[in-house]
Amino acid sequence: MSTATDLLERFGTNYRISEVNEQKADLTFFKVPKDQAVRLLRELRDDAGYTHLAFLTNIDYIERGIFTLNYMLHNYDTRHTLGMHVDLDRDNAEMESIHNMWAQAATYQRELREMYGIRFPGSPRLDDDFCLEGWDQIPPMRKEFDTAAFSLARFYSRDGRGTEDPREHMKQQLYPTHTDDAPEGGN
Amino acid sequence: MNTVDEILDFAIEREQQAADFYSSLADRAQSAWMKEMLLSFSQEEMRHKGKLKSVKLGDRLLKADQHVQDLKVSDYLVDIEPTADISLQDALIVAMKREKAAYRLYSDMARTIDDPELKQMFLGLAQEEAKHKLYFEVQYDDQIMRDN
Amino acid sequence: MKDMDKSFKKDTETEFPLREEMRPHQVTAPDGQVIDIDPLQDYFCQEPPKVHAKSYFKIVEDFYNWARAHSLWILGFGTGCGAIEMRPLMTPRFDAYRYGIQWRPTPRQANLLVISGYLSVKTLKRAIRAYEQMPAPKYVVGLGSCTINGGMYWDSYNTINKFDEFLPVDLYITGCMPRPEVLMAGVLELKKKIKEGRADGANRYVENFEWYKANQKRVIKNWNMPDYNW
Amino acid sequence: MSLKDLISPFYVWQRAFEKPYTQKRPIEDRPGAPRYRGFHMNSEDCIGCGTCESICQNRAIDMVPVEGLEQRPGDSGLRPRFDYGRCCWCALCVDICTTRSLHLSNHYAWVTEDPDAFHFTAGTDPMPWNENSLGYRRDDDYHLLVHDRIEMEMLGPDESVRGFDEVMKGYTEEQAVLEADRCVECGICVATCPAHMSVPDYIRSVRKRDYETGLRLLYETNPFSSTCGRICTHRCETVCVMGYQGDPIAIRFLKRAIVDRVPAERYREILGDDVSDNGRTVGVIGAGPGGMSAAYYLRRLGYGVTVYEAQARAGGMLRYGVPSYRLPDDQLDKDIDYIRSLGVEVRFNTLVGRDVTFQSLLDTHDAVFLAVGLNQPSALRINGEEHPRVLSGLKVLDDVANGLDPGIGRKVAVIGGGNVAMDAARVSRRMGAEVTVLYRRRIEDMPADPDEIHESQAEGCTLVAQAIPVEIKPAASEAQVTIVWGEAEMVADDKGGRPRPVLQEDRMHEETYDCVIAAIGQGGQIDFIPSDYREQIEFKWNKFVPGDYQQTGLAKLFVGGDIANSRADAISAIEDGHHAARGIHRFLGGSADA
Amino acid sequence: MFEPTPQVDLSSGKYLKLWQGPQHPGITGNMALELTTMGDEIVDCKTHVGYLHRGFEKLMERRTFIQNFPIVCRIAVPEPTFNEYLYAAVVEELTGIESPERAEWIRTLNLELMRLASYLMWLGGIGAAFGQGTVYQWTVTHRDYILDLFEEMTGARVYHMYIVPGGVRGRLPEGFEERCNDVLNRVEKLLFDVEKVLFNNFVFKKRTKGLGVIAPEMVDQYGITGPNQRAAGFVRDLRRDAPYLVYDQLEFDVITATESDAYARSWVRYQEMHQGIRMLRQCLERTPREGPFQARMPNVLHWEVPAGETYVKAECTRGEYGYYMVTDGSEYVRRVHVRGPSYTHAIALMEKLAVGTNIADTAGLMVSLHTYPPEIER
Repeated sequence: MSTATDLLERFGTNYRISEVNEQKADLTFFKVPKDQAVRLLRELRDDAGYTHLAFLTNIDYIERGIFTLNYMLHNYDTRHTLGMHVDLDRDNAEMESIHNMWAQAATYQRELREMYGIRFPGSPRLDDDFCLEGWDQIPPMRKEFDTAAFSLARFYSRDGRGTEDPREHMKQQLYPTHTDDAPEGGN
Repeated sequence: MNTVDEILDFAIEREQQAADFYSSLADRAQSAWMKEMLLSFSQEEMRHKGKLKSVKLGDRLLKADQHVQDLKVSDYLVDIEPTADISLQDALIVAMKREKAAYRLYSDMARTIDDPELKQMFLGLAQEEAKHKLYFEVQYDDQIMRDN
Repeated sequence: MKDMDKSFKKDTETEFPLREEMRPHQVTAPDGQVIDIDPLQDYFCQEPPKVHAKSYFKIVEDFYNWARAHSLWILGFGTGCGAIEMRPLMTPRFDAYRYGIQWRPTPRQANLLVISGYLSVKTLKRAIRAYEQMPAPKYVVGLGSCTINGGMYWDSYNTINKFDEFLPVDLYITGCMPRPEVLMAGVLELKKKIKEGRADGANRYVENFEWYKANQKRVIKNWNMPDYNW
Repeated sequence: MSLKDLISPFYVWQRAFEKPYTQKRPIEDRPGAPRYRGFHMNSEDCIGCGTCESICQNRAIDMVPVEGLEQRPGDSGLRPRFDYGRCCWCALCVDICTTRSLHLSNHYAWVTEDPDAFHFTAGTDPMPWNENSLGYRRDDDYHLLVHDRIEMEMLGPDESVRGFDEVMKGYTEEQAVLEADRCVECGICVATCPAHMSVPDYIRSVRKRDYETGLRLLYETNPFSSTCGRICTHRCETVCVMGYQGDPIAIRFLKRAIVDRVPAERYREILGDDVSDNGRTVGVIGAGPGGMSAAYYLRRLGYGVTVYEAQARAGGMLRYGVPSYRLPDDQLDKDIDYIRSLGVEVRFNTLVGRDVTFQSLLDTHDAVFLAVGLNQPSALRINGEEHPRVLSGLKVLDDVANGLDPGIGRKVAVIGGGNVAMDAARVSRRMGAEVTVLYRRRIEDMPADPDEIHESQAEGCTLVAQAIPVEIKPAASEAQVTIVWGEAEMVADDKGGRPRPVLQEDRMHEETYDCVIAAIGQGGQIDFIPSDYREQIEFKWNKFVPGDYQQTGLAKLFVGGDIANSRADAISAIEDGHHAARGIHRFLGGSADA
Repeated sequence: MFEPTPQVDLSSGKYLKLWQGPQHPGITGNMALELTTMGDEIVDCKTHVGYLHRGFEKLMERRTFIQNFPIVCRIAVPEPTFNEYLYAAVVEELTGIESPERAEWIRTLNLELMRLASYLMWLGGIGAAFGQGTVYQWTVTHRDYILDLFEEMTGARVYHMYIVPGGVRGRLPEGFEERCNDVLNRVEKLLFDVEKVLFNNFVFKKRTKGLGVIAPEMVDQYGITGPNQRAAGFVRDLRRDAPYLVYDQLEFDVITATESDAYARSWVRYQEMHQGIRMLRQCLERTPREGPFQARMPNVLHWEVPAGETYVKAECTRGEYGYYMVTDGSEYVRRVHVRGPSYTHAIALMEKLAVGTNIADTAGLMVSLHTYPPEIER
């Protein structure tokens, strides 16, 4: 079952396909440059039978400064799924819209716009509120957004809590004099 | 010794002798540590003496009928000649043997006497010495024979 | 709070614009007459809320409370997970109707708002509107842990933690999710409270109106509605 | 539209005649199922390890002190307090509970007006469901923790008795990571470890394969890590929470796993070798674990340290008392050489009291740390003891450590049940002797490490319990000796101590051996302290009684190690040394907490 | 593909903006429809979601792998078990843990029971949406009996938290088979009643036939899956096409229809309930009574899943439910995406199908698409 390898051989000449990962028999991931992505998607849909867009999502690699879009395509005839990765610049994330190819793509793009701040020029209702309403922070799914800190700052937490670390507690109770405040030994 | 008081005086005297024995040994000891130990033995004997004094004054009763465990530790240990550089182990053996000897003495006296009151007194004193012996035996067991 | 990065800003003229139909506009009637409409002014009553006074006679008030306790009409607005356990109560097995409880589709007909679980900020806004539209005396029950201290969504950026900061709550039911029986027990407890005349949430809301509004506006950033819409 | 379509819906009426589905009393009629995940209960087995707190994704659990709860090693004295404004009743806390004390009841109703009321400490607060017997319990076949210890490869008994090769081979890296992975990082063990080593932290570094961090963590509290990784009495493992349902974490061997992976040459690079000199000097008496530990930490603080050691090599009891199949010499050297490399001076063959006086030490140094250990074997003090075939256990081990032949013969009796006795027995086995161990109490009373007892049995030593030696007699041959021993009955100790053996005179035995090795206990030798200091120094029996910072009433004297604590093991000595270093630094005007 | 909505001039007075929701009668959970109507006819429909948005994907990124296990089930309220299974499956695939056979059977039993309960809820919904309140009363009551079975098996009625990565949390209780069979018999009897009362009801037929027809070419364009797709004539079912758990050992039929309207979709679901009961009976008979039900796990407190990514999907009542997970070798997940079938059904498809229907039918149309907002917003 090397549908994936065949396929990549077939498209490999025209597209710069890299990082091919055959995760399991019916699932393959690969990466393609941003400028070739939509053209390849169209070809996969129209010529290779990958007619079903399962979803479109994004992965945040904050340490590498990139977003990786993942288009998950499924071929009902061969029952094979392809995950197509496209790297975007994290600071200026923009991608060609595919709302003309799949109807639900517009919704996914709205979500990515709201949750990561990725722009898809031309996608309908892109800037309408999707899940959030009155959001005044950076897009929440970006890794630098700390949801716990935000929740604490805006929604507060009920008083009357407070916990002790068993180890520290036992230290205070059982051997309070045994402390090394000045660094010594080791480092 | 025909009265309870006389018996008690005798016993008190014996405790005093024991205390003197340990303190004279301590005087000769060279190291701080054994000196301390021997003095504490001496103090222990003085405490026994004080206890007997309060019995004599009627503040306290000696119980003759309680069971005191005999660990028999001293039975199979050798006799030690006390010297100035005595070790803790040997000092404890000396103490155990002394208490055992005292116990024997009072027990024998109790056996030879007919007066029930005096008999009772001797038995009480014997019990008291047995307790002292147990104390030293337990210490020997704990401190010296840790690993045995 | 962090400044919003320019590139994330949505391509809109202001930060939180009014919806198109909420802006002042003109409508041409079928007869050709042109009518100016300012929805925020025209669609809502601007009157501030009033304290619902007790009856002068205690016996009358007691009678009212007895009657109120026996007709708790729940607004059929499930805000979170807990809504799914409210449905069995409407079915023969639990049959809440025998206790005078029924579900109504509109706030105008309801006097009990059950906040069934977590409240996203977006839903909170609707819940406040629904609550304000309910006729007094009205009651609020917080169902599930989420209404008490955030529950399992304590660190979510979109759900509130302490519901009692936003609306006056008469009763809390813990659980995640609570069984229908507990909701039933809660409602019976509420009845007791109403009969004793202690369920005065609506009046508390009026008395601390400023505080509630401030809390509400602190988390609802695109307020764009009148302060009190009933 | 067919006629059927018109009539068929009226079928609905048929159900009108069915028995009603309604629950008469909806709240009482349906208690939670036997497995229902209702409200929390906690039994008395709880030790407050806080694992429930760490797994709770809702931060619904606080560990709080409970009034009236006695705190002790192995029990943090904290108990989980639940916030029902957070809980989601997933029962992961029940699944992870290390003592299986936490349960859920099948009680599920709690309605109040007060949103702040939903806090309670399970098990100690009086909640209506505390008596419930039903509710969720973890299934016996379902685990979120790994309960079985990763077995370490070791020499089989047949192989081990043939030589002095190290018996425990140490974990491979994979094994160490797997074993370290079992740790729940509760930190209960830290209080029990005499040195209060940061056990969870260094176990984590094993898991992360970060041995440099691990080594630094070890040296914060223990400069004898290679040694302790092998022969520590691992008191920590006795309180390890994983021991409640399975095997405790092999904490000792994980320590070894770190040092085994760092070569000695890298120590200075990882731990640093920059030590300043603050111009003050400390004298240390005894180069055992206590003395060398103090020397290490004092040197780190900038003191010039001179160690006075009576023997020719450093290590004290670790060198001369622990045989090399348990602690190879090169491993001990690894620890000691690093300490010496920092500029600690050791004067060998210098016995205080003989080669140098105690008073002169007090005069030359700013402070003196005394850790001479217990090196005087207790005598049997039974008749015939002076027989030449009666040897002392320490002497035998000492000879073996120095490469001398102790001359034990082919048939050996060892008297005692401590580690020295076990070591003597196993050493004798290695020299080809047939070994019988006579012990006054029961096997479970033996103070020796259970592993050692087990291994010595595996290696073919015969353990005879409740045997009291009474007399030594010359045997027919001069090269042999006869021992008379009697059976013992155990009597309970009124004061709660360990049961004590009592000789049964009617049940005596006699046996002839090539030699008898006595290892019944050791005492200290501190006669070199002049009697003038009696008033200042506090003793209890044969030990010092040190103060909070290991100080004595004699201003400059600090004490530690076996001679000053009741535990008498290496790790306690190491901590005494470390703590004395803190004390000395403090008393000499250093940082108050250092 | 995407058709821009016709320009609607509100000031012309011909159009009326009408909001349905967020307390919407056609749906489990909250979602609003912004309808532009001309008279009774809908000329434009916009959906508004987010009333139930809790940011699950964010929350999962800051919880450890075991801590995620209790929260995933909350993603789809009426059908939590599929989330539990898929989360467990995706983690198992990335770590290489294999759950034991007994666990696989119990999981299948659990999922099919959930499917039945969920369909019963839906059946009540479609009945109520078309004025058949009695059906609602019947089916929700019977669903409650299934919840009783869940309570007994897992310890909770709704959020079971039973399928844990590595296996399941406990064995089946004593006597579960009999009680389950009893409930199945009652449900089956009920289903025949519902067929008579609802599916043979001329009112229901009149209102649903021809409502919301999904043309076959729309299926791939809109990413339609599940019964909605099968009602349009496609024989596609993940349980058969990409068998997971023990579905390859179970006998069942893939139900299809061709009309692709609300009635056909309902009928497909109705028949799938019968198939579900058939599978459940097989499960009850064949689930092993002995053997382990949990694989050997590492210490979950600091469980590091190797770096990798995968996508695991399953056939839930609404269609393809999938978990896409990216891990980076740490104790936390890098990214999880939950693909809920309602995502496209309730938004893109609903906006398309609603145009041209009338106000009274929108609720019924929505129920016939069987959507859950919580899985859209997560």
